[in-house]
Amino acid sequence: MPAYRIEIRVVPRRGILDPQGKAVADALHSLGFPEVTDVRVGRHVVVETRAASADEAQRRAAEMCERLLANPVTEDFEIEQVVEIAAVSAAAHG
Amino acid sequence: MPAYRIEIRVVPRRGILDPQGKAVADALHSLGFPEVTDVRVGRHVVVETRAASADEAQRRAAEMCERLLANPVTEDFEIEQVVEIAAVSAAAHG
Amino acid sequence: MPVTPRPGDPKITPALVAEHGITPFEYERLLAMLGREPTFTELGIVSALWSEHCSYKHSRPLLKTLPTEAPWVLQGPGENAGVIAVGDGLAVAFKIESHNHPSAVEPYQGAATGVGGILRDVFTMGARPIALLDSLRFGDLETPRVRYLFAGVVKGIGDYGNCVGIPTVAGEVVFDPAYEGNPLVNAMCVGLLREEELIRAVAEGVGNPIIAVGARTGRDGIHGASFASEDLSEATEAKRPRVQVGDPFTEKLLLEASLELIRSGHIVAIQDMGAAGLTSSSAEMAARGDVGVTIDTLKVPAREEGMTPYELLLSESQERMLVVAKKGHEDDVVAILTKWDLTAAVIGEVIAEPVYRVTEGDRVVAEFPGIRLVTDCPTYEPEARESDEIVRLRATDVHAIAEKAEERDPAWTLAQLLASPTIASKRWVHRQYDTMVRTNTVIGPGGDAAVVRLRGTDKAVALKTDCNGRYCFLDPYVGGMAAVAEAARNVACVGGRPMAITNNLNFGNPKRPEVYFQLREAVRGMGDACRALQTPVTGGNVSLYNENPNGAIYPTPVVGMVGLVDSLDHVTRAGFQAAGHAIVLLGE
Amino acid sequence: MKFGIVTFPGSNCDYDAYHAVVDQLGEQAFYLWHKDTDLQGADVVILPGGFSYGDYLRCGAIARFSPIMEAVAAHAARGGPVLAICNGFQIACEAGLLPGALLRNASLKYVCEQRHLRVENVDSRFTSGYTAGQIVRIPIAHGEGRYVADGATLDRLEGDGRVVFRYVGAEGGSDERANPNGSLRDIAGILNDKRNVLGMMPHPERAVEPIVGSGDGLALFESIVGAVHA
Ligand SMILES: Nc1ncnc2c1ncn2[C@@H]1O[C@H](COP(=O)(O)OP(=O)(O)O)[C@@H](O)[C@H]1O
Repeated sequence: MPAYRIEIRVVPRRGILDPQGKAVADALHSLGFPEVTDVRVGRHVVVETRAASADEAQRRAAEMCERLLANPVTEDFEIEQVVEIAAVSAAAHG
Repeated sequence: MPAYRIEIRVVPRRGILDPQGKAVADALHSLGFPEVTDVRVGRHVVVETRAASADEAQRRAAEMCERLLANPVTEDFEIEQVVEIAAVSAAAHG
Repeated sequence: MPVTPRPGDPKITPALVAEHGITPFEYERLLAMLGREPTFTELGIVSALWSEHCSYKHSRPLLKTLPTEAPWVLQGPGENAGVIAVGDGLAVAFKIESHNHPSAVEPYQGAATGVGGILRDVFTMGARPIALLDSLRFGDLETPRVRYLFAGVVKGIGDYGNCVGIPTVAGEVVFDPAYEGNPLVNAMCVGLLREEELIRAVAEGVGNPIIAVGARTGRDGIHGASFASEDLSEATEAKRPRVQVGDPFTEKLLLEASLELIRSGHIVAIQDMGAAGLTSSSAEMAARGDVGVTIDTLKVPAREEGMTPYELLLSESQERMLVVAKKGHEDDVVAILTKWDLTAAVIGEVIAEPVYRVTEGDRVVAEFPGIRLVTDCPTYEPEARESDEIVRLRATDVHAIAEKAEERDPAWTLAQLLASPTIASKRWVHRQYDTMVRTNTVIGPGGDAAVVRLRGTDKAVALKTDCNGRYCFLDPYVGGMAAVAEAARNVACVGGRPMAITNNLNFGNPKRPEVYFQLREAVRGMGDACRALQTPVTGGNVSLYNENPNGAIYPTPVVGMVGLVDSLDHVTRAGFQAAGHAIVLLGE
Repeated sequence: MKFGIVTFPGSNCDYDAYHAVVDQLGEQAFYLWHKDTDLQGADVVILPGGFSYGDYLRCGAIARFSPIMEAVAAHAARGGPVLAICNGFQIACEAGLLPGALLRNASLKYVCEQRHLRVENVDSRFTSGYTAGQIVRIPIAHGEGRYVADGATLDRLEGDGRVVFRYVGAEGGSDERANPNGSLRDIAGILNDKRNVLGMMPHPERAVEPIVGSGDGLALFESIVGAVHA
């Protein structure tokens, strides 16, 4: 089965307090980036997996997000891209 | 000045142990995603800002990453995209 | 100026009233109080203030029966926290609070914000928090959902307390299928102050400015108070966006800023904006002082644009406080908050006219006649009847149950007991808590009660939360007594004299006779035990409607006890100390 | 002798450091506000534990830009002693006062408990009061204490004798369980190249009185006082 690398972003939903984003925005302001108007900090998840097709990989990734990767109460996720890759480092985590 | 949304990913450098990625991979396996071969977890930062041009926004974002958003010892960053946006919620963090 | 609805406000219909959890009877009371139909904003205010969570409408008559006085009690029920004197001019403030419903929906944030709220209740008395405790109940640890809740709650409590820098020193964790779907997350905070630093949340002084302090107000947690007053169901799931997110970093700044403010002499009162946010804090402060207040929602620092008065009043955004300052000292207040990178905005003032008024700029969007907003809420004493099933269970002769062969082997029995998650070591939990920060923890988790030294003296406080829900289920009167007695034993075992308790009454739906019976009897038992041990009740919290379609939780009246250790030499640890010591069994 | 203890927004062990110095050591201490720009004559600077800026983004990443940090860096460059504990260690790494970085514990969990450390080098102004190879009991309390650096840096640290504390078992052995956070080479504390900045994850200021768990950290403070007076 072909191997894919899937890039997923999970960010705090708008309207939900993001203390981390606020702290980073404040820090950027005092570091000489006053032009910054908003910052949100989320997670970037890279999943390497096998699937019959890119579509299938995408579908499974959405399931992973719903079940585990994103908190449905506070976060939104987006599957940024699904790229076919040559080989998977199956041993990566043994 | 036009407003931009910049999407930035900051990921642990390869070779540095990523226990969170491993924990997520294990959890996905036990949740019925045995096909997953590797997971890495980094940060996704969304910055809303003003700049004279998209190029300028990109340049400033790279500076933000170098100074604050990424740790040069352990992380790599990538500016994924710079999108012009209609209006910025200037009051967001007032 | 007359009260006018805002353009775009929904029309007041019986359906809308019901959606706000207001019964037709209560709506009649509201009409009588106002002498007219309420606006949408007013309906929201009343729905929050008359919710079970804020009004104690099903428990107040019972709570009145509890003993609340002793020479050492400086502040009994009715304030943000109770306060007792411990000698040397020092006093201890303490209170317990539940965050059961929020934790069932989002365990990490639910538990974290529970800790945040109870910390604020204590430092708004002028006390510096010195210890946190918890009391947790979950379903069967074998199910993935329970594991998720358990892990999330523990991490939420730990992350919040650790970050603020208050040690979590004791608590309890029980697993039982009775709590499946309805975890209980109670958090207790204990603080230390000098007697003269005690400050109460009583608004006074006509013309004094009312100042909103701390985090900005967002749309999070709107109607959290009424949400905490209903059964958990599918519909509750749909209310998820009400979840609040905690920011312990801002809390730490707020803690330091508040203590500095209180000691500065620039303010007359301060209160946490907890359940039902701005509404309940302002109305309660006004009611305690029997004064009027007026608040302009346009002046409330908002996190999002276009927030309505309804939203600003009911938001449960965390890490906010309401302050009544001395007139003319506004700038001093702002300066202290600015030092701590916090915002402060004058949003209203204390007025002579006995009304609770909310404006949006020039428009009056809500106005109630004075303290009746708080006092007119009806109280209920529903029918109480013990369920036949429990009577039968209690009558069962346990000795008649046939013994299994392996039970004759003490080693087997011991192994069985130790394998029970409720009995097993809780190190997995408290290892994630900073138990030592502030370097006063003489005995941390793992023994009986915790012992926290009072720096600068030879004294310490002994602290513990306790309850046995199964006892209470089988006999709520005895169970209520037993909870107090168990806490007292734990406190005594480390060398502490039991002084006072706070309590958290976690029960099911009080409108069911068997639940109200449990509540009534447990409170009676608790009161009798407190009278016997001379440990008055200085405050607490009531969490009802802990039910899901499968039924109610065990009645769980959690007791949080504070004891005084007169000398550090009296501190006694659990655990065998040396070979050759005699082992003595005390009691029957 | 004067200890200046920096309070960042979110510091919470500043108070503990203060009491260790004043009550147990009998020396002077005062707090330095993060927005200050001078050290008010402090002989020794302590960067205390806590959660500066909530540990948001990365621990220490925001605090390192506090105005006071320039004065701290100048003090360190002059050879002045800096004791960076827990969050202070993280800040010092972010600020480049010490090499490497501190990442999330391998267990992904915050851990608070008494731990055993071996004093690897007593030839420093922070450890001269210990005996070489002494096993001490000092608590840890952190969620992000996994020390990492590249191999060359680690070799240099070891070669120069700059690894001063290592996690060990109660008997001094190193097995996997002795290391609470996955730090490379079991590193618990390191010195900078001039040996005047010590960064450590364990909390010596919480170990200065047996009644609250251990007195083994006191010798560290006494070493500092001895060195400055010498
Ligand atoms: N179980 C109880 N026993 C005694 N007093 C209680 C109990 N529950 C609540 N109280 C008291 O009622 C008062 C009102 O509670 P309040 O602090 O407004 O509640 P909350 O903090 O939940 O908003 C408090 O002083 C509280 O101590």
